Amino acid sequence: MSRIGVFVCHCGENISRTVDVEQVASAAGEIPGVAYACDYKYMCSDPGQNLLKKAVAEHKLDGVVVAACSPRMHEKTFRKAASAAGLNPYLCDMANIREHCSWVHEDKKLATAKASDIVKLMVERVKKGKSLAPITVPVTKRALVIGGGIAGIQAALDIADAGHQVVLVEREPSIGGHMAQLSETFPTLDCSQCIMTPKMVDVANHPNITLHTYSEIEKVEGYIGNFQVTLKHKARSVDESKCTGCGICMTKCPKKKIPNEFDQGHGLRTAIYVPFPQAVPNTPVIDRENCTMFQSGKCGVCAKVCGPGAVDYQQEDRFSVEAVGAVVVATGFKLYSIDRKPEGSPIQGYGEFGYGAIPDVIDGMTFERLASASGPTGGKILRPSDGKEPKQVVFIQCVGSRAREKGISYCSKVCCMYTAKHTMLYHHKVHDGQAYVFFMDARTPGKGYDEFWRRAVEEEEAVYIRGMVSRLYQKGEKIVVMGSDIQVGVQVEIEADLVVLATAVQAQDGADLLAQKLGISYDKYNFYSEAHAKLKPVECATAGIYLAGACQGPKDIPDTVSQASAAAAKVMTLFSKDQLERDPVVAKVNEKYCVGCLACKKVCPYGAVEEKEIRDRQGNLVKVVAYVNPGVCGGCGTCQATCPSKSVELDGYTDEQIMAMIESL
Amino acid sequence: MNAKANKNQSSCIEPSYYQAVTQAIRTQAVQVLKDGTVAGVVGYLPGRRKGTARPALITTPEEAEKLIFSPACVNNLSVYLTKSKKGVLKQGRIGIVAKGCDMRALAGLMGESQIKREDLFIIAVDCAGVYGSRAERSESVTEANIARKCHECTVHHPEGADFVAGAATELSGLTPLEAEEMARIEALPQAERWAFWKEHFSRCIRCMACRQVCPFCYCEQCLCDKNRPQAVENSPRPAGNTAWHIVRAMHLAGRCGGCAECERVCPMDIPLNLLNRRMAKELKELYDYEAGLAPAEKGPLNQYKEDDDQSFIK
Amino acid sequence: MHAEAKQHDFEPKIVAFVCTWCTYAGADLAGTSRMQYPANVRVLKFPCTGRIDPVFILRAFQKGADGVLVSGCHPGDCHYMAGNFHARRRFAAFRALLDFVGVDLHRLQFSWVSAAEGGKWVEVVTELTERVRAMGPMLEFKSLEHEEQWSAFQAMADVPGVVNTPELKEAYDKI
Amino acid sequence: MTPGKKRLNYSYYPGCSLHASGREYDISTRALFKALNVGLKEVPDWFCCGATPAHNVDELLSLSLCAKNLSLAEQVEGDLAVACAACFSRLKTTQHHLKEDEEKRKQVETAIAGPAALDKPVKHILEILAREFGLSKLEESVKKPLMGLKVASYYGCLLTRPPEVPELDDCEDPSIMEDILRALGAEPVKWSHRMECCGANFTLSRPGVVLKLSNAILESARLAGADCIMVACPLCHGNLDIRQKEIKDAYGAPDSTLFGNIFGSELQQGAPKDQRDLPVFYITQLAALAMGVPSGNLGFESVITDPKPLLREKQLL
Amino acid sequence: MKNKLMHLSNETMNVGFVKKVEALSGSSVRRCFQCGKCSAGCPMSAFMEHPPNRIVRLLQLGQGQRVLAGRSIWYCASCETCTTRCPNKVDLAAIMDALRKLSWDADGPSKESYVQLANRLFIENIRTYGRQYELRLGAAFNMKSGQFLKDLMLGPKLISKGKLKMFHSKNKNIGEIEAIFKRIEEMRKKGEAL
Repeated sequence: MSRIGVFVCHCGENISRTVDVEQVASAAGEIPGVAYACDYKYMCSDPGQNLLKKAVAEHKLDGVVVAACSPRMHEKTFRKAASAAGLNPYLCDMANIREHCSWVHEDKKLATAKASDIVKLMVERVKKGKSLAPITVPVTKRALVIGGGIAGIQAALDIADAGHQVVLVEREPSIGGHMAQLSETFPTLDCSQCIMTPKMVDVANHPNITLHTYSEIEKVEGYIGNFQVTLKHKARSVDESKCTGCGICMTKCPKKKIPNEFDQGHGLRTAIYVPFPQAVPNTPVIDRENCTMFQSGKCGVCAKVCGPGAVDYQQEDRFSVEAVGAVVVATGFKLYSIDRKPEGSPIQGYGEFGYGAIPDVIDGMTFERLASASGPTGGKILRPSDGKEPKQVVFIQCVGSRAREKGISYCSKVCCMYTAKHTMLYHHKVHDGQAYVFFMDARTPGKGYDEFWRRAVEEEEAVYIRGMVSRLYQKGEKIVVMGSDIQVGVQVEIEADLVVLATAVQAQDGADLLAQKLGISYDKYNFYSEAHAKLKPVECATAGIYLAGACQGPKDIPDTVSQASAAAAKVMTLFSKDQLERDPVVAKVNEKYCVGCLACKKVCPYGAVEEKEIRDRQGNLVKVVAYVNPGVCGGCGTCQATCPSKSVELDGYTDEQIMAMIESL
Repeated sequence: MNAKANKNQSSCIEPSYYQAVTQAIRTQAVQVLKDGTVAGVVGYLPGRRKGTARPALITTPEEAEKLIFSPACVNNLSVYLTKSKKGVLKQGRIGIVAKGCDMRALAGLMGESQIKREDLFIIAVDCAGVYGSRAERSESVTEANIARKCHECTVHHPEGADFVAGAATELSGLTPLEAEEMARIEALPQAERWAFWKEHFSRCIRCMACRQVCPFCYCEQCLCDKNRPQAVENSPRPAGNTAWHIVRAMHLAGRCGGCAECERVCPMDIPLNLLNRRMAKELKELYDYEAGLAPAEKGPLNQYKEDDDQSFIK
Repeated sequence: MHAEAKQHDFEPKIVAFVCTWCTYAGADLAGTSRMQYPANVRVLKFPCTGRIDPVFILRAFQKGADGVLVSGCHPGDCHYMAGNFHARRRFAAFRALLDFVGVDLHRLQFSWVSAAEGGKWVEVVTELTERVRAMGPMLEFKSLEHEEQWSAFQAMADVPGVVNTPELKEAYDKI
Repeated sequence: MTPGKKRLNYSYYPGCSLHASGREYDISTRALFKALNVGLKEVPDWFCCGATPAHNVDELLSLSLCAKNLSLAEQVEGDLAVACAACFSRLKTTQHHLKEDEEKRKQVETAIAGPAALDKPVKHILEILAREFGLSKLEESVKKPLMGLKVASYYGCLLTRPPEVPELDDCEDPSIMEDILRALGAEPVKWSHRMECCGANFTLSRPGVVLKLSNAILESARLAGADCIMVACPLCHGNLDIRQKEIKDAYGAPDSTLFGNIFGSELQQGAPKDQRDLPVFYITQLAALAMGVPSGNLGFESVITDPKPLLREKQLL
Repeated sequence: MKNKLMHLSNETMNVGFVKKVEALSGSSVRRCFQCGKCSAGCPMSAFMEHPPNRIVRLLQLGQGQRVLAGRSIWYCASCETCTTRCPNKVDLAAIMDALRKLSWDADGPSKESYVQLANRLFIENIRTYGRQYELRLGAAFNMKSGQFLKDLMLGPKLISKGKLKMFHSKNKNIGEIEAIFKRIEEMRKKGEAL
């Protein structure tokens, strides 16, 4: 027989005004298993809590029900008091007779009856309750950062500066990401490379950071505090330990006319190359598809000229396993392409803009490279088709973005600002040129952003035209832009020399595949989902995995850096303890009865359920059952409601407790 | 031989068809046993009485020569594959004779990790229908004696098997008895529906034959046998009976392949398949899901879409 | 309906299964806002609607509930991301089943009540209480509790196809 | 009036309207100032300020005319008191612009062949009454409080807009007229159209515009329960008073009014449309009346919408 | 004209005209971000084919000719509401003044002759008499606009009320007014003023 104590609070007059607390207490005393019941003016006060502690000791109580306010108010208070009296805190529950009773009913008789019922429900619940102990999980204080753009770099540096080891993985041959491609950055117009490259060098030199470029995530196992990540190191064909970065291989490579991806295909590179001069690491990689040696077996010039003998045509993909406790995902974005999309693609291209076939219709990133001093034109704005300086440049915003029927309904967030920046850069470089911008809204909610945009309009004399462009077509050397000015209410036609499209920001190719490896969720656009849009913006629903930058959704540099530092802070919080402690409201599997149908695994929002093999002493497989990783379980209990044989049970909300409550109705 | 044949030619299957199927099964079973593909074959042997059949696990080619397939082969053999039913799988790869409706159970069990496809050698039957309960076991199958479930069978031609015995039978023009019955119940006023089921459930003697024969009732401990807590009263009284059948229908929702074995074995003639079919219909309408057409990663109640119907929620 | 409701000669028993994050908090808000609603409802708190087993609803009816309310977070608001989505399908199916066996669905209400919707909680509870009050007590499951198996035997005596032999009848009658 | 304190003295620019269609404004202003023992000396040989038409098409002309008037006003001692809101606005605008724009100031000085008197303080009589004479003194001076008179005080456009020019009161929520009314014992009503445009000088070229805009103002005043309207501008007075009957003729049908349009048929079916005559007073007429100046000296005979019945009803005559 | 396709290029955008407007009004048109507040509060919006915001928009696109072709500028009441409430301190009332002056100087392609006529007569009155002579102004307007019966009933009433004087005396210093007009004309001739 249980020995439950019931404490009925008056809450001043908040409860006693409409509930006869004495009657509730005396009725509670009659419930089988209740060893002690009383009422008191203020249970949450010190004397009230002492009353509880004293009663636990005197009456040898094995469970406590405090009938007072909402547990959301004082559950912690009373569980602490119960704990101090030597009781397991999870055997202390609250009966909510204030918010759910005295405050919402006027009839004293009905309210008293209801309060007694609520107490009875909670007594039954506590009677069937179990002592629970907080769950501890060991933590490996080593972080993995996926993606070497500004987000990954910032997160890696922050975590490394805090004294923890960081493994930074980048799939391209160099870190730097999109930010390294930019010319100037809004709203201050400082040179992107000037602020980016020092950070890249910091990464390379940081004693706590292990950098793996030209590498990808192959497999992720484990859970918060204890991940095992398999990395695939793609064959670089150059031995990083031997290469000195002298670059002679590149100057001698006979294959020199390969479009350079870093310059959006507008500059040229060799087959053995670094993507850009400030690359980190400054170790070349051989593009095997374009290398004469790999294609025909006849060349080998780079190996011959390489002093240290670093070129290795035989190199193969290599795999390594890293043990980490936390993962920061910072895989960034790609830009929408207006090209014709394959049949069946949910996203359409822009036929009305020529599906990318008009050479002088370029995207914003290409304009960045044209404007960049290190770009293919040395920073001169020259149009791709004939290298002439364009005098009339039309910028078109929201290409792909906010176009539901093109498959993308969201706002890409950065285009308004970078287009304003482009008009400024253009005006600075081509004084007699005129920039026009077709736009729907100017979205500039950032510090100094609207002022920046207004500067483009008012001082740099960009002509902004509210309205969209219907069609682009080539007419001789010109591109005819058919648009409208909805403020005037007329059609507008401009014969442009160059058209720059602010194309949408999209999730990286393969973002969904990486998410599946990591076990994190993503939205229909393949952007990664945060655990809570407002309150957990950098956490994934999967514990121990954090998000930084545009992989979660379009973001500009300041927001990306903020989120990266926030993710790093979350990692450091996790690493601040040797053991991870969690609320023990988690599901447990009864392995004796589990038949391994794994319905629980299918419904678990946290990916906390794994398969577990039960073997006999000889090692023969007896059966496969479900196993709930307590470090990962969020405690929703969906598994238990789904399990046909109720072989999985949520601590704190067991079927026994709930049924006992229903029985007492 | 044709004396009792139904006028409707399409629903009268000649015994010779079953003989052909029987022969194909035997040949195939002998072969896979001989070449060691399987350790055994779960199939049908003739029953002691004429016109009956019994399930059997055979392990030798000699026994395989005795396998049959006839309208009396009503049993869903997939039930023998799960552990709780003293499954035979631990003996290695197993051959199994399966009608289309049985195949749906196999697919469901695969989706629920109870069996693996590679552990099975499926000898499917292009089934021409089996006898209904209490039907007169004439030599041919007619509308008069064919099982009710066969009236609306959509899976005569099994897919995804290792071998198919028989070919291209057509069952058409049969009255959809179960659909009509379901429509009739649905059209009843709510109080009469309750009365209908109350009468049926009250007769239940809790023999648990329905559970025993169901391929999906493979739990090692049934919820209804649990007593801490006791969610469903387990003595044969109307309250517990009603709870049991509702819980069972709920647990089978989205899983049941419609083999109707529960209804066949029920000694009290409770129309159990009616419940299962009703749930199947609902899930098809709501989520466009049909159980067991192929092994599915997730059942309709183990997944969701953000825009699922919620018109019933305030 | 209103005229009957005012008499209050029947106080229905309403059981509410709610999630702790949204609806329980919404009911708290109704309290802190001092809104008024019928005292008939008894609230059982769950972490999430995803935890709510149809068996609980069945059991509540068996144990004398005249009406049952299941309420959780709006889609997209679930603290556990997807618990309410799973619950939504589960209860859609369960409703259909109960309807088919002849339970009046007016006694079973589902709702999304967020932590900010104290008013909606009051509205939902009041509406269900008054509706059920007008319908009268739920007798179906309650009467089953008091019935023995064989009591239905006579009613089935004439139904063809049902096992019904004189021997059986005699045996039953002896009991 | 108060011994020991220096008597207030002003130079006075009446403007064209006050010598013609707005003569009762001039008459009452002079009568009021006399009653308050405040000196008022008219600037000799003043010219038209150019009003709206001049700045509409020729800003330089407009500025020059005003600058000329300001330099004429220099001859008379005392701050320049102006009663007409349009003249006041033009004179203040001229000072404001020329102080800010050196080049324009030079052009204007060339045009008038002399310096522009940019520092001659220009005061509207509202601010003279409320601030320089003072509200409390004004209240003390009242002999016949305007008890029970519900007045809609109408500011119009130019008394407050644009804020940096007249510097008279808050440009969106002024209170100077209401303050004066309270000092006089009247009851200012709250209403919505205090600062809407009456159509101003379109009265000549496009009277239809005036009818529409002024109608909205009158409707609003009636809806607020006003007995009358008080103005401080002869143009506004002209539009609201002289054209009041025309407006009624044009917008008399219930659903053709501003409020009829808003409330639709509800209003039609309700009480009959409020068609009360709203007498339009100049601020100085009401103030002088309160100071006990005989009504015969306030030019009421020149007003089109007869105010006498109202004044009699309120026992102010 | 109003809905005609607009070709935009350095050639079709008349930036010189816009600069003139900006110089005369002392207000930038580029500052405007087209929030529409001016048109929202304008008592005359309903009478205009280009509401105030669209006039600024057309100026931003260098389309002065489209503005002057319409009658909107002549419907501005100079109530200053737009200027007072503009979030960007665009002095729209001053821009309107500037546009009217430019239209006036070009002898108005605008069709709004009544307002122009009234203005012309008003200024003529000043030049002739030094002050307004309202009876003459009204009579002359009716004569010249051909609306002989306009306000027919109002005139005698106003005369009887003493609001319209039958006779008007000239200022003694009327010569000074003429001198001002002359000097301004001279400055403009020399290009010393706009």
